[in-house]
Amino acid sequence: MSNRMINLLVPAIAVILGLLVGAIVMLLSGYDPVAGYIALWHGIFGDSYAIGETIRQITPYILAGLAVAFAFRTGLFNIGVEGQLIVGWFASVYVGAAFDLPKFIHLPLAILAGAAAGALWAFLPGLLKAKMKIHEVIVTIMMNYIALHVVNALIKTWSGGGDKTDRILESASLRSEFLSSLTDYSRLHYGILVALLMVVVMWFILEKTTTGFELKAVGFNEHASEYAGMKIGKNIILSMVISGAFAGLAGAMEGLGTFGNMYTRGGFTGIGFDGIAVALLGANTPIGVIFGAVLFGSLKYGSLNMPNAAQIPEEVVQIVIALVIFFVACGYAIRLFLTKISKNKGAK
Amino acid sequence: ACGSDNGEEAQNEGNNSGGGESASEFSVAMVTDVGGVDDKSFNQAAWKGIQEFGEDNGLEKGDGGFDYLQSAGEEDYIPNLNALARRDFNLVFGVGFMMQDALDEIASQQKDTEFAIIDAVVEQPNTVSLLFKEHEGSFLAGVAAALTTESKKVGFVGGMENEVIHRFESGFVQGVEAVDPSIEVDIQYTGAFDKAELGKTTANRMYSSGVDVIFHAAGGTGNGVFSEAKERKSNDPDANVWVIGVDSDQYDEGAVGDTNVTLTSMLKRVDVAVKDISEKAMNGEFPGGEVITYGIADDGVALADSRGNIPEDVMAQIEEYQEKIASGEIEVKEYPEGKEPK
Amino acid sequence: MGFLDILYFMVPVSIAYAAPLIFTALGGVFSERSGVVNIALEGLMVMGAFIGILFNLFFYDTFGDWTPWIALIAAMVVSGVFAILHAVASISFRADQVVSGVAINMLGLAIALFLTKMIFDKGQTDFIKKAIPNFDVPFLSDIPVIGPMLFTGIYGSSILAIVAAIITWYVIYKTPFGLRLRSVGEHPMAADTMGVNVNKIRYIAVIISGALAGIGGAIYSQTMTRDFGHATINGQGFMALAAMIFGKWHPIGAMGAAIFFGFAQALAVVGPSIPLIKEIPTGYLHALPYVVTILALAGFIGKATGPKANGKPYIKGSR
Amino acid sequence: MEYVIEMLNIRKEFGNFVANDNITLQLRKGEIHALLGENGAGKSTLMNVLFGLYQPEGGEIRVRGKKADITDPNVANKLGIGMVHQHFMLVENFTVTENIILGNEPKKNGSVNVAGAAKKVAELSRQYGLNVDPTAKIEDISVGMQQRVEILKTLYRGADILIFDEPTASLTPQEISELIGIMKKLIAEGKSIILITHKLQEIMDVSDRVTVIRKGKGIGTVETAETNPEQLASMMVGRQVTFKTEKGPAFPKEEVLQIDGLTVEDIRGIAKVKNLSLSIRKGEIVGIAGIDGNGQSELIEAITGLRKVKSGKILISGKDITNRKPREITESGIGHIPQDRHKHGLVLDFPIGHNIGLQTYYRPPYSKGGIMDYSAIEKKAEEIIAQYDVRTQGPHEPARALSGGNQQKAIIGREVERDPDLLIAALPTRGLDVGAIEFIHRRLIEQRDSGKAVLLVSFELDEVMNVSDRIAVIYDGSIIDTVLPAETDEQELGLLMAGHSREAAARQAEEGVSKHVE
Ligand SMILES: Nc1ncnc2c1ncn2[C@@H]1O[C@H](COP(=O)(O)OP(=O)(O)OP(=O)(O)O)[C@@H](O)[C@H]1O
Ligand SMILES: Nc1ncnc2c1ncn2[C@@H]1O[C@H](COP(=O)(O)OP(=O)(O)OP(=O)(O)O)[C@@H](O)[C@H]1O
Ligand SMILES: [Mg+2]
Ligand SMILES: [Mg+2]
Repeated sequence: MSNRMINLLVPAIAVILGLLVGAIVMLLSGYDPVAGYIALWHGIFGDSYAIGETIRQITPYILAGLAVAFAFRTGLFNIGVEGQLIVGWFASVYVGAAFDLPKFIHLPLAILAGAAAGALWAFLPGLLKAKMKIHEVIVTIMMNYIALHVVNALIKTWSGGGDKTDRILESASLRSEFLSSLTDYSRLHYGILVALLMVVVMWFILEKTTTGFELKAVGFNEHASEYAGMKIGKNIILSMVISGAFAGLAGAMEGLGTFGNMYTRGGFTGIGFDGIAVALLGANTPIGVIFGAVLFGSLKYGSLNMPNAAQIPEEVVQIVIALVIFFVACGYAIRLFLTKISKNKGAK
Repeated sequence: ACGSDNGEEAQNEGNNSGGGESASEFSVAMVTDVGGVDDKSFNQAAWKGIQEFGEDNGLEKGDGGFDYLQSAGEEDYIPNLNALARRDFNLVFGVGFMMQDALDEIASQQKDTEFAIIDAVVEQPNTVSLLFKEHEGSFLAGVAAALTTESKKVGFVGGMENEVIHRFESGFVQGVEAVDPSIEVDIQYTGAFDKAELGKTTANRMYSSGVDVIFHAAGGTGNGVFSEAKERKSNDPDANVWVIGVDSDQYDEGAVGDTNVTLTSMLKRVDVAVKDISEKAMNGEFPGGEVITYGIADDGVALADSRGNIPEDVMAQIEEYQEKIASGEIEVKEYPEGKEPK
Repeated sequence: MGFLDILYFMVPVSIAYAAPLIFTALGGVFSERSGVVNIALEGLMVMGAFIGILFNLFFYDTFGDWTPWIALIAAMVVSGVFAILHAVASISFRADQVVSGVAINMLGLAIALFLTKMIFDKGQTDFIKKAIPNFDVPFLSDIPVIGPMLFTGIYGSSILAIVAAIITWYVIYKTPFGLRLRSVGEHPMAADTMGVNVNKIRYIAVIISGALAGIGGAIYSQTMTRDFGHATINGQGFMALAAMIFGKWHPIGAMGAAIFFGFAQALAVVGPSIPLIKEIPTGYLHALPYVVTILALAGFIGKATGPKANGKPYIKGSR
Repeated sequence: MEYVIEMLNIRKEFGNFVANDNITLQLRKGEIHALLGENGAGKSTLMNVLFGLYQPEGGEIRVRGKKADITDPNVANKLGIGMVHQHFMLVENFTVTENIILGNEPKKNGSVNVAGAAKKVAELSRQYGLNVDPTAKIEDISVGMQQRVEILKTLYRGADILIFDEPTASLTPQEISELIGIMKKLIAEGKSIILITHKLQEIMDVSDRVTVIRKGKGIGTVETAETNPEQLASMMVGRQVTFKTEKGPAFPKEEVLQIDGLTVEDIRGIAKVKNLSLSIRKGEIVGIAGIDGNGQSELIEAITGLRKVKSGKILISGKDITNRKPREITESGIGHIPQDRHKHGLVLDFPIGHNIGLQTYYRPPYSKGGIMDYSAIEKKAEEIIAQYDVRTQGPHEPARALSGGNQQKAIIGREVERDPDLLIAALPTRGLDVGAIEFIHRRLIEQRDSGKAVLLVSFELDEVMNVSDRIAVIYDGSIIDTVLPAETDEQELGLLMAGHSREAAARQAEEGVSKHVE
């Protein structure tokens, strides 16, 4: 068996194993796995609407995944994507609603606002790490909660004590008649293009620019990078800022695409935290992130249909999803197994 | 799918009461908000109403009968509402003000389905908006608190600040003032519906500063309020600490050994409203486009049985106020000073 | 409130709040000192919180007032076993330790909620009859100033937590096991050449971390909520992780950090009655604890670097 | 003849690469047995097999005549086999004692009896004259002492079969002679030793027999008495090797580096370089001779901008570069072959190609307008790989997978090709085989001849003597004397390095004081 072959097989087998164990769970708890998975399948690919919504769900996951992955490539653990996403969401909605501009200015401006807010939110942890060696994990965790409460407060102030922002103007919306008619009224929006564009951007930065070269070098070996005349601090901050910008964009996708406004929140969206898994499942590579996001997004959205079409309770569905993630994470064991059998074959 | 249903319903109404297959001509379902169907709050109450309606009319859980879908995140509202509409439920409830925009969007797409939204207003011909006069019920809670406190200090613990919770605060404060303006009301919002430790600390602060009755409108955070009260009660059985529950009857939550710290609970009878609307719809009298508010007069809000924690004479006074509000003699302001929505 | 009253209120509250975090953070210390990143603390705490309540409910009639304490043991055991999943994945299967952690977090919550549904057929359990009690320490609580601060309304669990921190310090810095634990987290190959079974140590460490996080969760549910539901544990695991780093992977440091977090929380609660803070509008006041934490970090905590081999699976004969 | 260890036809594969191809090695009781081979020949692998870190694919191991199956280091330890690893196996933030007792800790009521252990360690260290401070943290002690800690680890476990994998690679002459003394003591006690070293003279001095391997294959075993360095060298390399690199006289020109009253402190604020002055001119190689820890590292880090200068001035061709950023300094004409190739020299997870571009990636032709041109970098890399004979599959192979020798050649290629006015070479041949050393020395001299200046820091006296045109002796942070190779000898240098004045040195030389400086 060739290595490429194995690389492709591992995740596939992992997903299948996860689903198998999930099936056992369903059986044990007295539900019909077949019906369950048929429902899941329909939930993901069933009709144009499902496909549209699945893609919609994947969009923020791609960006959150990129955010986490990018930081990881520079040796930083940005666990604050959640908070950066929330401020990005708010900023984009604010710009989307507060100004009245022609679309070709308004939409890009609103998107940029989201990115900028996220970048700003990641700047502080970056700065503290660069200048005072304060561990980014703890700062970003704190920044998540701060984002949650501050944005809630801002929404109140802005809406005069209300619970949600105004709706963004049409000129700032990522939604489109065309896409929703194409997918039978789904909320599919042009955000997916933004997300895919960002995949390219991340790839470009890392693989084509001197900045990327430096970021990677610093991530691997600070001492050698310093020896080679790179500015460690600058690169740490830069990496966090870019990562935060991706996260902010994820928020903008929610604000300008999926929802068109923002409510005060009782808790986190979860996208930021899932983004960690998305990134690492994708080995922190841009393409890998797409894989992780597709996996997460499809499961998350498709699983909605399991209670709906197969009466399988939310909780069981969650168990199944967790199992799939778990097995994909354990890819090494599968790889080991595959190489063994392929060896044995070779021996014969 | 079922534009003309209303008509048919009207005709079938007769044999509906008998239950049986024909009953399944009318089907009803709901989408929970992120709280989930067991939130001990409006989601749970709404589901209770739907189940009761289902039983009364011999409906089965599932397609063509009654059902619910749970939302893990706010992005699920639209798919869930849509899914139910596509499963040809005649009437679909959206529970919680967070669902306002989502339901508005779906209602405008699925014109043949009838919708109802709770705690918010959606202006669509095929949608009825159900609001509650939490302030009226909370007024009674305030009266109960004022008549119970010995320290002349009572407290209000809110979750996140929003219009609905403001109505609780407003009513409570007015109720207290109506009885004795000299009573001090300690108001604190915790900013969360799911942080019990915050609720507990806040209650601790209030009780420590002499407050002896706390009315909470803070969901899971309220759990902490009960924990604090129960802790004080079990350490000192004749400590004078009370909690007034919210939404559903929280008597069980107040049990400490054989005593109980739950003075009463301010019930928000979402179940009543849900049943009411479902029946109307089944009988072809769906009040599409209307905004219906349920107050004390329509049993939309009320105080729960205090199981003797409120003495007879006090109960009598509370009922007087209840009459006055029902009759409109007392007009309860909906929002606290300066907290009116723009 | 006067200044002293504020302290009399805040200090006990902080310690009470800290107890679950201390235990969980100590769990984190064990795991990460051995070189296994443990972001799964949240899920392990959930499991503990659930088991604690479940046991308490079912065995109150058998054990009476001792129930909450025995419930801690039950939670400890179950979460310890649950942690084996994380160990197998990240040690034997060389899974990415963070992803495995994320999966465990999802799994823990899902399983706990599912069982709740099965057993109680609603979204949250019933309420326990006997919670972990708090009490005034005789005599000591009468000492002026520190009496009301340190010995009033104190929880057995808080005392337990502080003791646990000290024991952990002893185990990690004074015992053979501790020496091996740290060596495995710093330079596994060196440990291996000295005949230390790297993976075995790591398994033990991860299981201990599960056990401690389980206790943490059970303390939380048996003091704060007294029942279990989807929101019982939300974020405490990550706060514990933060406490561990704040404390620079040192047991006593982690304890201090956890208590500090408690203090910051309490500050937000009494805020409205404190001169300067009362100026902050409520909405923003809720963010205060977290801002204070960052200030503290920038102010006097500074550099923190974890164990060298943290997060790297040990592969014999590779370098 | 009684063998304590017999490794018969050992075969070890990594993937489809054969690192040990049926190698046989037999260790007699009480002998010092040298194992010789080029970088990457398979020495460490063979020893790791014996120590149980690797499992062999073939062959058998007999310990004291009995067949042994050494599944992991524990088994080896039990069999009385101890190994001093090439890359130290020490936990940096542990104390010496903690490192030594790790794995079988003495207990006193439950807790580790550190005090007791420390006593025992001190005792052992006295017994073998190792003089280590049991309570010191590893990160704070010199490489030499770390080395001795490694030895103590094996003695503490009562090993009587000892493997030394390149113990002398990073030791100063003093430390080496001490080590040799120690090994002799050990033999006297009836222990047996396998010694890996690239230094043929050492082999001639201490070993009884030598086994030579080349590219994973056993070449043969010879009695040391019946061989000589030249023969050994050609056995392992497979061709003739010249030891003393030819070099003509130097023609120094204008000054390149000028250091005035330089003072540098370490992290703890202790002055390591004290009011040091030094000047180097184009066309000469200045060797800094000194015992490790006398400020060499700090001096170099200060020059290259990796460490803050407390006071004093550093001028490069007249331009003041004191406390400038590393890049500005490299650009003003300094090349730097760092002392620690894994820490500073390379990004081990980068392909060797990227590593060759590490100093130049940001300017044309390697990048234009912030856009990398990796093809240009690879082209350059391939040139350097060819010119400097870097043994690798090509620019895409991760630097980690190269032997230190080849890693080193790549670094030298990178720095020399930048054509700096001053090339700073810190321990450039540490751990390399004779072939590689010869190669690198020739390169340094070429630099000089092409009119560049070279600053060579080395602990190897013969290296300093052979390569430098001037020798500056550093002691306790300052240059205490400058001598010409022709006019001095190892003893005098040794004494100067120990802090004696030249007069004192001379006097002692007269009195014919000990050949070996203890
Ligand atoms: N961990 C490993 N994985 C894969 N291949 C390895 C590994 N270690 C060694 N090798 C291969 O085995 C060969 C011999 O390695 P070894 O370390 O024994 O060389 P050596 O003789 O010790 O060299 P040196 O004198 O530089 O220490 C190397 O050239 C390398 O290709
Ligand atoms: N992880 C690895 N993969 C492949 N080969 C390796 C690996 N580690 C070491 N080697 C091989 O082992 C051989 C010896 O490695 P080693 O590090 O001992 O070289 P070295 O010249 O002794 O380095 P140093 O000078 O640092 O001691 C090299 O030929 C190298 O190719
Ligand atoms: Mg070697
Ligand atoms: Mg070597």
